[in-house]
Amino acid sequence: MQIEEFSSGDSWVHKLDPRVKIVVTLVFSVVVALNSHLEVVAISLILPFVLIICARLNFGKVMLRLAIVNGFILFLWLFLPFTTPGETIYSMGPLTIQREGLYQALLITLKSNSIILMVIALLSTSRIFTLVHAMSHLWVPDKLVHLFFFCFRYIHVIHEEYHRLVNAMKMRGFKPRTNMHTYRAYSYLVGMLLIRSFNRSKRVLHAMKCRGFKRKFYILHHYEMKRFDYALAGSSLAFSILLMVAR
Amino acid sequence: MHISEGVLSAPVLGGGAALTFAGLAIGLRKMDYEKLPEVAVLSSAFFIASLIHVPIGPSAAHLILNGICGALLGWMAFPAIFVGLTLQAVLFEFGGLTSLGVNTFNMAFPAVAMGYFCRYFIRSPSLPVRVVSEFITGAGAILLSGLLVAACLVLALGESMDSAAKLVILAHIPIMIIEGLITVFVIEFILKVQPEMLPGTSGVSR
Amino acid sequence: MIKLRDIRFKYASHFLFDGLNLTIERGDRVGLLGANGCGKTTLCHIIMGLLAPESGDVEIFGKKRTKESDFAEIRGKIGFLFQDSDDQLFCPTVIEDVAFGPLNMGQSPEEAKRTVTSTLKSLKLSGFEDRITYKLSGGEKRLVSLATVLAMKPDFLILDEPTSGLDEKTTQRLVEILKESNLGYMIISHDRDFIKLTVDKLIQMKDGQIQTADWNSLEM
Amino acid sequence: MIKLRDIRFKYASHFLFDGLNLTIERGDRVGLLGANGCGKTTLCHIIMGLLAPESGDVEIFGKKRTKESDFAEIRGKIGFLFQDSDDQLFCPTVIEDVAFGPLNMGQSPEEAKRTVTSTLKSLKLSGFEDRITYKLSGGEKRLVSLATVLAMKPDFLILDEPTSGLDEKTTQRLVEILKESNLGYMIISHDRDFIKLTVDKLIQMKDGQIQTADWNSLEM
Ligand SMILES: Nc1ncnc2c1ncn2[C@@H]1O[C@H](COP(=O)(O)OP(=O)(O)OP(=O)(O)O)[C@@H](O)[C@H]1O
Ligand SMILES: Nc1ncnc2c1ncn2[C@@H]1O[C@H](COP(=O)(O)OP(=O)(O)OP(=O)(O)O)[C@@H](O)[C@H]1O
Ligand SMILES: [Mg+2]
Ligand SMILES: [Mg+2]
Repeated sequence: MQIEEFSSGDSWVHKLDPRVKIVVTLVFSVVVALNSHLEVVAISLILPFVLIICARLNFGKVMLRLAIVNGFILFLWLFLPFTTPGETIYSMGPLTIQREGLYQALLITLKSNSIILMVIALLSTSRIFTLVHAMSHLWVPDKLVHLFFFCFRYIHVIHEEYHRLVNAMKMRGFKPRTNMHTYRAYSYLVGMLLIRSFNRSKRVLHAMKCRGFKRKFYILHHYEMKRFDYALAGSSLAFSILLMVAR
Repeated sequence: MHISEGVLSAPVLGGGAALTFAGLAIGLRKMDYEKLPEVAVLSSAFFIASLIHVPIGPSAAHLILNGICGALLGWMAFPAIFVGLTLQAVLFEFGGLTSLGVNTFNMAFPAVAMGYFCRYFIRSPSLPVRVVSEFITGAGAILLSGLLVAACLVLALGESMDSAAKLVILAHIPIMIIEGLITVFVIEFILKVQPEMLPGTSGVSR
Repeated sequence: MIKLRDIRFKYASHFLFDGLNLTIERGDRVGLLGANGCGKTTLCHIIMGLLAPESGDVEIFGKKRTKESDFAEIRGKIGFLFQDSDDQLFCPTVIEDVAFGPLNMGQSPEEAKRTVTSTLKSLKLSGFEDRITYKLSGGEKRLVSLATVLAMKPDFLILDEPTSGLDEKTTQRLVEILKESNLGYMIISHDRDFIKLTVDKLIQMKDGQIQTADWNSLEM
Repeated sequence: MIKLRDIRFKYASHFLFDGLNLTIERGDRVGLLGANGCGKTTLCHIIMGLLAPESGDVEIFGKKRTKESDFAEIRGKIGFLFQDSDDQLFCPTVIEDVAFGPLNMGQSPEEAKRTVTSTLKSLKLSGFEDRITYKLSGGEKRLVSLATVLAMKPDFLILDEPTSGLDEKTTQRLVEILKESNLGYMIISHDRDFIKLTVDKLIQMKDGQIQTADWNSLEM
């Protein structure tokens, strides 16, 4: 499974304290999401762009991610410019393009891409396990933190099981079509995955008990803020506040 | 199904976050430490299942399966779906961080509602009753999710989204049918192979 | 019948195979040995078209295979038994699982049922039709997996560690089934006693190459 | 040290064990053989208190164990290696996984880290601390699983098919580790060569009973 593809790198962006990354990304996302000025949102793009360049991420791969994600936005472009009431700036037969709608569609597009780029720049450059460790230091409930750990760990096991089952189906001449046989086959695949996962979870619990589990989890990882982390946290938060007050 | 970043307005985002927060609180309270591995490994399984694309005519749709998720996990579907969506947001940038609350609620609330509906009928010894209610579980969860997504769009972007909202719901119809069928087969599969996995059947309440 | 020429394959950075060659004839009964992680399972997946090599030719039944559709043609003809039976059985009952292949090959439900009955009978598994696959014992699972493969009437079998986790009785039964069949096969196994009993020819994978081997020259 | 008396156990309808007895002393090195599905894994789970028998006594370290808390006491003392390493390694990194047991036993994080370092060193796994568990190879997973068990400083080990799927080199390493340790253990395995190299005493499970066995009397 091609995941965590941006997390291997050794730029200073990769090495930032994950707690800083999470807080900065959250604050930035909220500030941008709630802003309604096109110019301000456009300026907000600077920060993720700078970070992505500093992280030396593969530009083509970043663009590919953006392209996939923008599908939903494209859907809105099919509606907003034509149906939002407002000043008509162009008409072609029954279709009229409204200024307000166009503005709104553009605004949403910029907002969305700005936040997504920020997520790629800061969060995707860390491993999930690192981020979750950081979450445990950010007042996220213990149970939720461990849900993340276990879930991500077993995604890999189950993905392999899934892959092997799909291969077994292919091996027996299965070709997906639009018919009942196909849906039934996929359902069996899903059912099998669920049952095996359920039983695996029982065995995992047994293994935990055998190692003295007493309803308490310990976290071995601790982070130390370096000067650089403070610097980035400070400057990005300042940037976000500037965006918030800018008119 | 996912609403992207930057689309929704502050009240919708805030409302979604608050509702999801409440759902998570209930779900986490019901999930004691003994249950944690089960919820976690099942949410990994749902994560993987959502990567499966099934053909619908010339196109294809990926599975969502929130009806089955609700039937298996009840309120614990909230944390399970939240974890799955967060991982998708960070790993693939599907959905997003600010819309995480709304997206979780849109999928998890129908899961819980239809899950309880399903648990009620699943004890029936009559195959037709079970099949019909399982179909309704799968299809209904998708319908509810589609309605919620459409409502969010209208609430955030105004009346002008009416036609888009209708299209969202229309687009969900084939997916509803597929999910309904798959839910029937999957739950019948589980009933045959390992019925104790379904809470409604063994009388274990969660 | 199976000819691999100059196969290069890598998972991530370094090449697992860098110029691998292999030839197997129709009736051959070959044992493939090699250390953990040397690439035996990977090799099988390349033969079956589940993994694509970087370069090199895969020729099966005298035709070069490259596209998914080329491989789809041969998957019924070369039966592949996976390392883990749990990966092979995904239907609720034995009858559905064994019928899955024949149905995909275009048999009608009635024909498929007849195929299931006769296949199970040949493996002395009659009466297993309505058993739940997931609840079979390890040995039974292995035999039913074999039935799912044989139901497709293959010309050749590839068996990936068929005896791992099996007790001696089931292993013995597998030996008999293989010897009595008139099929050629390639067996991967760490179980030397089993290999000794079932194959005529030994090959070994080392450093991404296939070498012929015999029991004396074989190193640990 | 481990004494089972008159154990009756059933999963669904029929009794898997109906009056099973077993005695193992502290320093014993025992091999347990038996056909697939005869109940060897189930027996281990009963000893560890993960499954409760219908009736009969489980006595461990001279004390009768019935409640969950009785078993919690002994779980650090008897190390259990599961059949599937993926069940045993559930933490993100090797260091966290190996430290999980010691932390639960009340060691401070610093002590636990020291325990991890020395345990990994004794298995020649130094440097594995920060490796991601799911990315380890099969053999490495097995050895790290063993480390998670040994880190709890057990008095006795129970190993459920420790060599299944391992190549000869890793198997050999396991043999050495076991022989060099000064622990008693019980090994379940279908791999007779491995059993021969590692145990002093052989027992066999048949029809829900434990019998002593020796290589000659052993039936196939
Ligand atoms: N999907 C994968 N991605 C990356 N590396 C892989 C993948 N699958 C296998 N490998 C690696 O490739 C090598 C060959 O694996 P393979 O499973 O073919 O070995 P094998 O000879 O079958 O071993 P075994 O005897 O343990 O079954 C191993 O080092 C393995 O870790
Ligand atoms: N959770 C369960 N529910 C019902 N039956 C079970 C369950 N677990 C095991 N069994 C059955 O109990 C029997 C004993 O299983 P067990 O796993 O203990 O056998 P085993 O001796 O370890 O076999 P193997 O050598 O294949 O590992 C088998 O017939 C199995 O099908
Ligand atoms: Mg292999
Ligand atoms: Mg066992």
